[in-house]
Amino acid sequence: MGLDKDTIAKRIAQELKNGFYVNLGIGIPTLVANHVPPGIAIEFQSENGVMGIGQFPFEGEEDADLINAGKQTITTMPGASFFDSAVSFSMIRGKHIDLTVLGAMEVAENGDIANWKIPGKMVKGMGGAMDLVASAENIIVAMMQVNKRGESKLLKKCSLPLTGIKCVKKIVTELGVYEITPEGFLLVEYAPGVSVEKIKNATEGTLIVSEDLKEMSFS
Amino acid sequence: MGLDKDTIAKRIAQELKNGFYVNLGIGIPTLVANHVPPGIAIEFQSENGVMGIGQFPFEGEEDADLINAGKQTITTMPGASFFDSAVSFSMIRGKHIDLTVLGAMEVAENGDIANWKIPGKMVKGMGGAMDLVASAENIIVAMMQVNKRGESKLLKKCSLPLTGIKCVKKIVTELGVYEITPEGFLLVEYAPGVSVEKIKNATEGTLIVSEDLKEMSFS
Amino acid sequence: MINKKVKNVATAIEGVEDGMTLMLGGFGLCGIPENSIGALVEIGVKNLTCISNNAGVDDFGLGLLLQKKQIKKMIASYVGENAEFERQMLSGELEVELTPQGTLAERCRAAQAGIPAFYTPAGCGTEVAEGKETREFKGKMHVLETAYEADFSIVKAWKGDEAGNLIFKGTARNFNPAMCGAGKITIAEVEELVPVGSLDPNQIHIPGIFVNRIFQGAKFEKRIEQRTVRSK
Amino acid sequence: MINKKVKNVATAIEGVEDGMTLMLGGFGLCGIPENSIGALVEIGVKNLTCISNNAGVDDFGLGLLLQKKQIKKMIASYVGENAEFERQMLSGELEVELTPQGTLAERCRAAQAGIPAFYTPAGCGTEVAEGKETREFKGKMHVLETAYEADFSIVKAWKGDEAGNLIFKGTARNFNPAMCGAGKITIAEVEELVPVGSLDPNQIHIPGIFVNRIFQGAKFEKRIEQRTVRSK
Repeated sequence: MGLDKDTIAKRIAQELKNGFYVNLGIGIPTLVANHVPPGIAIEFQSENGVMGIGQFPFEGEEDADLINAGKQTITTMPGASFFDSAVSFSMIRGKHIDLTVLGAMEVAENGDIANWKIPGKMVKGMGGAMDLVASAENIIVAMMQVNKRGESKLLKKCSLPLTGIKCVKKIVTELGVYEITPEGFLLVEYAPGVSVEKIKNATEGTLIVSEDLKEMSFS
Repeated sequence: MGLDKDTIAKRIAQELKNGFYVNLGIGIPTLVANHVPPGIAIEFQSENGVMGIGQFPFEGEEDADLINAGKQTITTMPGASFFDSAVSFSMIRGKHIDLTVLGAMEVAENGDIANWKIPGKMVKGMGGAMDLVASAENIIVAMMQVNKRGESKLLKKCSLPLTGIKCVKKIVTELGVYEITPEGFLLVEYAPGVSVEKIKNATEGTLIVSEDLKEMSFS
Repeated sequence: MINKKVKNVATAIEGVEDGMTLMLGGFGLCGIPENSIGALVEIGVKNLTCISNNAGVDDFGLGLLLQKKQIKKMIASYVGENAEFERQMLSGELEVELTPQGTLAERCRAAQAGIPAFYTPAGCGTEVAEGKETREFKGKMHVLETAYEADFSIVKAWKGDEAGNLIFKGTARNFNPAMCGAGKITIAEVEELVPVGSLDPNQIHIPGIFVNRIFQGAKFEKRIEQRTVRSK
Repeated sequence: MINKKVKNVATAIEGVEDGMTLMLGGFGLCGIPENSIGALVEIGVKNLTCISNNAGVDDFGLGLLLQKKQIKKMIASYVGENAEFERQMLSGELEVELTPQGTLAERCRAAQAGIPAFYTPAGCGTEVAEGKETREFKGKMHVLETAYEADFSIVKAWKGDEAGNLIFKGTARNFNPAMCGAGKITIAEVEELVPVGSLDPNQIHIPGIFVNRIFQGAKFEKRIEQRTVRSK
C-alpha cells in the first residue's frame, strides 16, 4: 500500500519551481529528474562537479569522465558546466542551490536527519550530505516511511548519528507528505488509499493532521 | 654617487635562481625582469592574474585586457596562464611564489617594512603588498637608501604605518646590499666607489659590517 | 536551461537603491563593468558603499561615481591614480576602508562560497589587524577576516551565454569571478552574449548559477591606463 | 618556462616514503591518478595516510593499496563500494576519518591557498564537530576546520604542458584542482603531455606553479563504476 518509489519522486517533482537549481541525492531523489513538470526550467547539479545534467547516455556513448555523484554515467544539457569540488560546494554552502532532495534513515520531528552511519554495522560516510543539509534553505527528504523491520523512520528523536540538525523542511514518503513544524510532523497530504490511521501507526514522532489535509494529486 | 635604479635592479637579478616564480613590485623591482641571468628559467607573476609575463608589447599591439599590477600593457611568454585574483593570492599566501621584490618607504633593522601610507598626506593603499610580505619566505626590498629630504630609510624602527612585521630578508640600495640579522642591518656588499663611512652616515638603524664585505660585482 | 538574459543595462541594474553595498569587478580600468557604472551614474543612486579593488581614474570607472558624489564609502586595496578620490578622502567626505588585495579577493570568494570567516596572515601587526581577532597557527599570527556582504555584485566578462555562464579574457578576469554570487544579486555585462550550447562546458570560468542577470554591453571603451610599448 | 616534466611515474613518485601523508584526486574511480597508484603499489610504501574523497573499489584505485595493507589511515567523505575497506575498518586495522565532502574539498583548497583555517556550517551538531571549535556567525553555528597538511598531492589531469599547466576533462576534474599545491610536492599525471605554448593561457584550469612534477601516464584504464544507459 502507498506509493512506489517512482511515484514518491513524481510527487516531489511538484515542488520544483521555474528557475530552480536542484541537487538530487542517490536513490529515490535521483528519480525526481524524470518528472520535471512541463514548461519549467530546472538545472540539476551533481556535487562531483557538473551543472546541467541530462539523461543517461545511449548505450555505447558512456564516457568514464562524465558521471554523477552516484558514479552513474550521464550526459549534459546545453548550457551545462563543469567545475571542481571546491566550486561545487561553493554553490552548496553559498546557498546558490535552491532545492536539495535526499534520502534518510531517520528524520526527527524537529527536522534532525540521520543518513550516514549505523554504528558498528555500516559506515559509508556522509559524502556531501552534511554540507547540503547544513546550508540548504529548502530540504526535502524522500524515503520509505517504515524500515525493513517495520519500524517508523519519522521519530521523536533520531537514534542514529546525525547528519544535520533542524534542517529538514518537508518529507515525502510512500504514505504522505509532511512538513516540519514546531509542534511536530504536520501531515498535509496522504497517498491515495492510505488512511490517517495507517499513517499514525507508521509515525513514531508527534503527528499533527493539517486542517487542509488532502489526497496527493498527480494530474 | 652609488648605483642608478637600473643597476640596483641588475644587482637584485643576481638573486634569481633557476626555477623561481617571482613577483615584482612597482618601480625599481619592475626593472629586475630586464636582467635575468642567461641560462636560468624564471617566471614572473603579477598579482592581478597572470603568470609568465613577457616583454612590453610592440607599439600598436597593446591589449587593454592584458596588463600587469602596475596597469602597464604587457605580453606573455609560452606557458603563461591567466587566473582570477583569489587564485593569484593563493599562489602568494600559499607560499608558491619563491621571491618577492618590492619597494619601501622605510625598513627597520628587525625586518619591519612600511610602504603604503603617509598619515594625513598620502594614502594610496597597500595593494597586494601586505599579502606578499606576510607570506613570502624570501623578500628583497629595492629602494634608494636616502629619501628626498636626505633622511635614511634604513631605520631602528619604522615611523610610518607598517606593511608587515619582521619579514624583510635583504635590502639592495644605491649604496649597498644588507641582510637583516638579529643584530641589525648587516652590510655585505658596497656599491663601487662608495665608502663604508658614507654608508654608515646613510643608515639610521644599527649597522654591522660583514667580515666578508666585498664590492658589488656585475661581471 | 534557466535563462538569465535581461534586455539592457537599465533592466540589469533595476533594484539598485540609495545606501546599498555594491561589489564591482576590475583591476584598475581592466575588466570593469563600464556599462553598468555608466547606468548607475545616470540613475543617480547615492550613498553607495562600493567594494572594488580600485576606485577608477578621475574621469572613468568608479571615478565617474565619485565625481557625482554617489559613493559614501569605498572598500579597496589601492586608490592611487585618482585626484578627486584623494581630495574627498582627505576632506572626510568619503569614508575609505583599505584592505590587503588578497584579503579583498578572499572575502569576496568567501561570500560566494558560504564561508563566513577565515584566517589570513596578511596585515598582522599592522593597522589592518586593529580591532580584529588574531590567532596563531603553526607559530605564525593570522587575522580573522569575514565574508563581505553586498546587495549587488556587478561584473564584466568577455563572453557569456543566456544561462549566465561566463568566460573572462586575459587579466580582465581579476576580481570578477570571485565576486559572482557573492552579492545577493549578480549582474554580468559581457562583450558578447552567445547562444546557449556554444560555450564548451569544460571551459566555463563561472557557471551561470552564480549569475542572476546577464546582458551584452552596448559599448566597451576599454581604456588603457599605462600604455607601455617597445619599438620593433 | 620552468620545466616540470619528469620521465616516468617512477621518477614522479620519488621521495614517497613509509608513514607519509598523500592527497589523491578523483571521485569514485573518475579522475584518479591510476599510474601513480599503480607505482605506489609496486614500491610497497607502507603506513600511508591517504586523503581522498573515496577509497576506490576492491580491485581498483586506492583499493589496490588497501589490498596490500599499505594504508594506515584514510581521510575521506564516502567509502561505500569497497568490501575490503569495510572489513579493515570494522576490524580496526584501518583508521578512518570521515569528513563532509565540501569540507574535504575546502581543507585541500585552504592548504593550496595559505588559509590555515576557516569556518563552515557543515557538520554542526554532529559527530564531525566533536572536539572542534564552533562559533556563531549571523545566527548560525559554524565549525572551525583547518587546512590539510600532506607530503605529496597526486592528481590526474586530461592535458598538461611541460610548464605544469593542467586542463581537466568533464567530471574527472573533481578534487584534483584543489589538491594541486596543497601538499609539499604535487605530482600530476596527464593523458596527454603537450608542448609548451599549445594550451590557451586563458583556459588553463591549474597554473603550473601549483605542480612540481608532470608526466604522461603510460596507460589509463578509466574504469566505469555504474554504467547507466538508455536505449535508442
